[in-house]
Amino acid sequence: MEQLFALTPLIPVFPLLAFALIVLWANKNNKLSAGLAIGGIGLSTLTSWAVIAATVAAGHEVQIAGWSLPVPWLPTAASIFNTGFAVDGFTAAMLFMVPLVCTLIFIYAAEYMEGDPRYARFFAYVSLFAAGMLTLIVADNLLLLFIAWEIMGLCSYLLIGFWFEKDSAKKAGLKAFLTTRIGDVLLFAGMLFLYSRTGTLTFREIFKPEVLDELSRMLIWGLPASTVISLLVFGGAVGKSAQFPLHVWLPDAMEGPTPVSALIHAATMVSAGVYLVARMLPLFAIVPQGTLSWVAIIGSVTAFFGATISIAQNDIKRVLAYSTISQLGYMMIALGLGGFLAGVFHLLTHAFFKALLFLGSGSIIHAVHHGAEHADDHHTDPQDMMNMGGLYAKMKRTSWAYFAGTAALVGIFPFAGFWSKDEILAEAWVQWHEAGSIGLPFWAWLAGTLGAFLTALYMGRQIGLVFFGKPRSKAAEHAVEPGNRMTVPLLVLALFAAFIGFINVPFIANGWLHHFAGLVHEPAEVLHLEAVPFQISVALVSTAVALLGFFLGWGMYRNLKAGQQDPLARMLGPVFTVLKNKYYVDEFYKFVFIDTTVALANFSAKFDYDWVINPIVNFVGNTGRLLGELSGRIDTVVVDGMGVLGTARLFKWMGRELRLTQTGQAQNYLLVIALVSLSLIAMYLFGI
Amino acid sequence: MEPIITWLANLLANVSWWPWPAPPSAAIIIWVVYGLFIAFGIAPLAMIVLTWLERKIIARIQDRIGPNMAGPFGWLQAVADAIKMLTKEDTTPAGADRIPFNLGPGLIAVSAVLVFAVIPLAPGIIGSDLNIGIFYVVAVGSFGVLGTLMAGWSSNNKYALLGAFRAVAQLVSYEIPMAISLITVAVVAGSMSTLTIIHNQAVANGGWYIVAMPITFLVFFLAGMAETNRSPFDLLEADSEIVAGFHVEYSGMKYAMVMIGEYVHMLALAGLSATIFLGGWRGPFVEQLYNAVPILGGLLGLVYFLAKVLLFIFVMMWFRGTLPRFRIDQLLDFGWKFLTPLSLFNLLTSAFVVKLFQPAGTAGVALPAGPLAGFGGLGLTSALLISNLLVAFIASLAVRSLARRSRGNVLKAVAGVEG
Amino acid sequence: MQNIPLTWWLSVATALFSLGLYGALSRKNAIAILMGLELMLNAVNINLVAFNRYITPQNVTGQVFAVFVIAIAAAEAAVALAIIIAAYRQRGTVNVDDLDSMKF
Amino acid sequence: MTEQIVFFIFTIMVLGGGLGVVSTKNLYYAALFLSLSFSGMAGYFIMLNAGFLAAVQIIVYVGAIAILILFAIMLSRKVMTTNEPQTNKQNWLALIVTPLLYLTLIFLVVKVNWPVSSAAPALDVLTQMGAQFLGGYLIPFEVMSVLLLVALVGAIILARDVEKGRE
Amino acid sequence: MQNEFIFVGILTICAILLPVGGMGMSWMLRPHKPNKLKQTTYECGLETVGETWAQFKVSYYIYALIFVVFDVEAVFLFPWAVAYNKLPLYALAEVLIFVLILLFALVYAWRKGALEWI
Repeated sequence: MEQLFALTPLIPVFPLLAFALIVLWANKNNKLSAGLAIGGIGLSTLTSWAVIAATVAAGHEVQIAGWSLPVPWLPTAASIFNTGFAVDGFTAAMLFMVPLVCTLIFIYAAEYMEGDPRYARFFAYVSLFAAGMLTLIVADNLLLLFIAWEIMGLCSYLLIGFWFEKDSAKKAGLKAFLTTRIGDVLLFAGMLFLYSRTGTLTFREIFKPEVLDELSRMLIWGLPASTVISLLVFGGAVGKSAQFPLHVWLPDAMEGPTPVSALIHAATMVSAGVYLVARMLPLFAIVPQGTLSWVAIIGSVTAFFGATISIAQNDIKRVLAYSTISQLGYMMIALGLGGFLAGVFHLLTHAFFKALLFLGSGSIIHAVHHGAEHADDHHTDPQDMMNMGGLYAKMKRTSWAYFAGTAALVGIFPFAGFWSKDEILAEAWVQWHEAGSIGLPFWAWLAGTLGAFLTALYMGRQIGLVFFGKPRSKAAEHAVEPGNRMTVPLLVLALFAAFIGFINVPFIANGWLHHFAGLVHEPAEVLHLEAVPFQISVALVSTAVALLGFFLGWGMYRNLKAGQQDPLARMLGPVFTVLKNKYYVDEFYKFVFIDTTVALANFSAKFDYDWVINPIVNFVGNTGRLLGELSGRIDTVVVDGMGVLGTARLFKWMGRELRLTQTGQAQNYLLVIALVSLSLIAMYLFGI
Repeated sequence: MEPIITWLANLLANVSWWPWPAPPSAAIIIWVVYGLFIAFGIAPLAMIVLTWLERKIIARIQDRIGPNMAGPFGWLQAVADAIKMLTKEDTTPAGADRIPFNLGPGLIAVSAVLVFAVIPLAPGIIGSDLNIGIFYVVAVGSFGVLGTLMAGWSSNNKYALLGAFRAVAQLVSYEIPMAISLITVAVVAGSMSTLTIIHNQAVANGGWYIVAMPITFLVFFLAGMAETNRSPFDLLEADSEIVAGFHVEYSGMKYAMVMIGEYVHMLALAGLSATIFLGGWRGPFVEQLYNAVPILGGLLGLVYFLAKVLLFIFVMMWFRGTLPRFRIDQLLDFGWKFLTPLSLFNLLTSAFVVKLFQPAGTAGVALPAGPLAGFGGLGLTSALLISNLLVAFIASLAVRSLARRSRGNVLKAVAGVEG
Repeated sequence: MQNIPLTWWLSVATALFSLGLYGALSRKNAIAILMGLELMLNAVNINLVAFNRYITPQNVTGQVFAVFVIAIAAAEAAVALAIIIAAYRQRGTVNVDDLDSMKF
Repeated sequence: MTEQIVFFIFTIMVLGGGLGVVSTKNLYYAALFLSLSFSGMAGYFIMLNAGFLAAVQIIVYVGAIAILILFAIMLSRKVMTTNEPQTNKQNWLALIVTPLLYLTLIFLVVKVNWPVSSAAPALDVLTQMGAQFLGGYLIPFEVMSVLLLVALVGAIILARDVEKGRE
Repeated sequence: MQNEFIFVGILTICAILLPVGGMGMSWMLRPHKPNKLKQTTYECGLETVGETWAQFKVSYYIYALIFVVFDVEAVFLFPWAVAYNKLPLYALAEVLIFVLILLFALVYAWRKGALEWI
């Protein structure tokens, strides 16, 4: 089995190959392109399974220490940049999720994207994206990870703006690109610091206890190096995983085709940030009250905050988008509390059920869109839940799959989300009780529980609005279930959403995932990695709030009539407006950053214009002249002072004369350079 | 040889006017003798013999007899020509730049003669086994380009100038494929030294490179022909278009220098091709004989070498006799759009094949052996042959499809005109 | 080899550099200026190789650098001459005194 | 002794060529002087155990750059008259600055105590060089190909577009 | 000094002696009777019209330009070729990149029409 590890580097190669083939050769043939993309990712899936099998068979030691293949990559004159591939339990768990979800989404997209004029291009992009994501997972160092990270950023930009004829899509792509760029720059800065301080970017080498120790003792800007670096790395993760305050791009990213939303903005790419934090967790954990608590705080804020916005959205995909933000917040809570496995577990389960929900919503949109075309109605927005209703009768398969996904998200026993979310809350609960006082763990638990309630509420609202009641538009009346290529992936994902949770149930196989993937940070010796015992009280509380929320939402919305006012809006009043407008964060950013920047830019532009076009001396001369004239005038009035006017004239004359030094002739400049270097050498020589 | 050299060295040591404190070593004397032999023996001989040979061969190809009056087979004709060149009045056009005008032909001749420094004539007979051997050949060729440009420019003649610029465009265009095919050889031989290249062509090491790398040879030879301005690449002197190209204003001895340059260059190309692709002096019994009686072995090697050289010379003349001249656009297209990409692809595939057969690391470098290293030299030869043929096949396919497309365009254009 | 001290090479290189600099500073014709620049680059190459030979004879780093310098000089010459030709075609002059659009 | 004589000959070539480049009024001669200077430099390189570099010098400078310069002179020669002075207004300043710079640098050269090593020169220059191109200097090596590409693209655009505008 | 280059120097001197000697000998042997008509520019007997420096094509320059680029490429490849057998597989990969970038340059020149003689 050991030999199977050697296949690891091949995993990202297949989609990359598919990308290259589509771009260079198959781009004229839609069927072939889709086939290539699906084939590529399918092969990756199979390869991944082989690698997973090898990991399972290799036993505990390998699952912790991992298999790795270092590759000396870029020799510079002084040192060598190493890169390489590694597989440990955590990677293997990710390798199970990513290619599988990708494959299902690709199959789904093959039908969903039919009739698009850029069909082949779509598959090229998603293949490249998959290659990036898979590289990111199997990378054994930050450099390769960063490259993959950027590839994904690029693909995300391309795919969000895929329908670039739409102005909003174009803008959304740009927004996503620029917002995540902030995080990327931070991450890159962190990498630079890390490399300059440790001379390596390989995970395994960074996490040696002595290196970590050294990092915690070195100082950058008066702070421990580990704190600075981990904060910077976390900045990258915040951007990629759409955490508060860089979450604004994710909802807009829903302008992309729905499979893209499922693929990039739910299942895989946004989880890259979480993956990064999980991967780098020992670095965060060196200073206990430093960065980790920031992770937890940001996570808690995001989890609660995303959920609240979500309840006021009408766009079916936007609800899910904010839900994603909120769920990513849960993962950050877990990681921030040091619960490595809880975060990872939720990452895995969330990928499955959120992909399912997105694909389901895509299927619904597809159906409503069809219906709208059938009814010859081109004004109905097929994504607006207010235009839906009663779809259960029309699309049974999608509905059941969607119910499964909802149950998983809301956390109904025994669906996947129940186990993973519960573990996070239990982590917070246990730490709260251990601490014995109301601290961060308590607030995290509270945010999580409230978030769970809100999650259930908006999901109940969504289910009620979409599937129940009477159709509120012609389009919804004529909706039809899409074909097998779309529904079968849904059903497969539904199975996983229902049962994937059992890989880490404390009562079954002793929390199998914990032993498989949860201990990879053991060698770093900074984290407590014991599994949290099952907390029946937490489970009961969260189940209770979930059920309550769900039925509240469902009950309020299931019989909503067309044109009727939103019941929650009636109840919450102005609060609802705030939520509907996402707390005005976008507007705030526009005001604070964009407008300021534009103003600053305008200012600089004017400044530059007056400064560069006319040379410095001219500027000085002009200023002097102005001043001179001003004082001259005052003086004329007061003492008729000719001397001051003379000064002004002097400056004017100087300005005119000195500006002749700007001859525009390179030879003059060269002469000046020669003169200056001559004098510098002379000064050096004669010790002046 | 040895006693004579010692005697010479002693003689020189006792000469009072000798400016150096130490007498010149025997090696220096041998080198001087050999250098004089090349410059004053091979070079003029090459011109005299080759012009005669060319006239005879071309005549035969064109169903004529060629020179037959002066001496048996007319061979004194060439000598007579040489004497005429020496004694003919030498005019310099009024508007010419005198110094470069006189330097140009000299530079052309020098650059051709210098190539012989690295061509082994027989086992043990080589001017200097430079470790940059074949690279050196490319380098000294550059002087010829400069000389041509000087000659054409300084003549103050439109034809000469046009000829010179055509010549330079041609020379530089074909220098690239030539250099790249030489790189291919260097990759296979692992060295640029001509001696090592000959050594590596022993049968035990895989045999002559012309067998292993026919495409490389072809590229090299064609590019070399273009570099020597031989027909069908002789359009820089295309008599019917630009009179005689860059040397239209030359006469007498300067013209002879240009001619020496051309013929010596031709000889050098033949010699290089023989060295690099036909194993130089290699042939049956040479080595055995050389080990037993060096002089006899050397002579036999020389005979083999000369035979190979003459073969190539004959091929070149044959080309001249049968092929029409290229048009300049065709010439440049052939160089840039066919030979250059072909040689580059050939280089890459050959390098790949070589890596497959690479023996395990030598001299302190830990290198794994290539997967096919066990097959040895002959395996490498056959694999290279296959890869060469494959490249040739693909190239021919590409040419065919391009030709078809351009023909289609022409047909379309014609149809458009008619319609 | 030790018959020639290192300073000889450096002196020659310095002289060549100064000549090139003078050419680059005082010539009117853009092509002549370029030739001056090439001389300066070559002077640098002499230095690199001489230092390599005298100070670290065991490795060839200086020669590697010299090859890079030569390659860069070639690229520079190609582009510079193209610019000169373009300027000549547009303005009918290669005299840099006349090419002063950069003037304030 | 021999070496010094050879060195002297090459120095005459290099510096004489250089002097010719900057002093002659005829650009064509200047280019030829430049080639002379380059050839002398190749001789230097041979003396300095850099035979390969000498060949590179000949190939690139004499065989390519000098030719390119001659072509450019040819293309722009209409305006070149050898009668009027080829120097510009700052000639006198340059005549002061460059000798000064020369003297200063010579002073520097003489003053510094160079750490000359007496080790034998490397024998496998070519192999080492190849290994360094692909090893320690890989990035410059690859960047060089990009640089050449960019130079080619830029030069073609510059030289051709103008031509189109003319036709 | 590298010993093996001594012969190159000797040969250069000998080779320079060849044209010098040849021309010197012919200078002594040949007649010297220049006249105006002999010294006119040879254009197959016609009178020369206009300057020698006729309109000159940019294409020549472009070819020289492309040549420079590929010449430098070749310069880089020669040491690689010699060291190739002593380097691991990456030598091939790295040069592959190098050559492909320059092949791209060739393709660019081709597509751009810089290789057309028009």
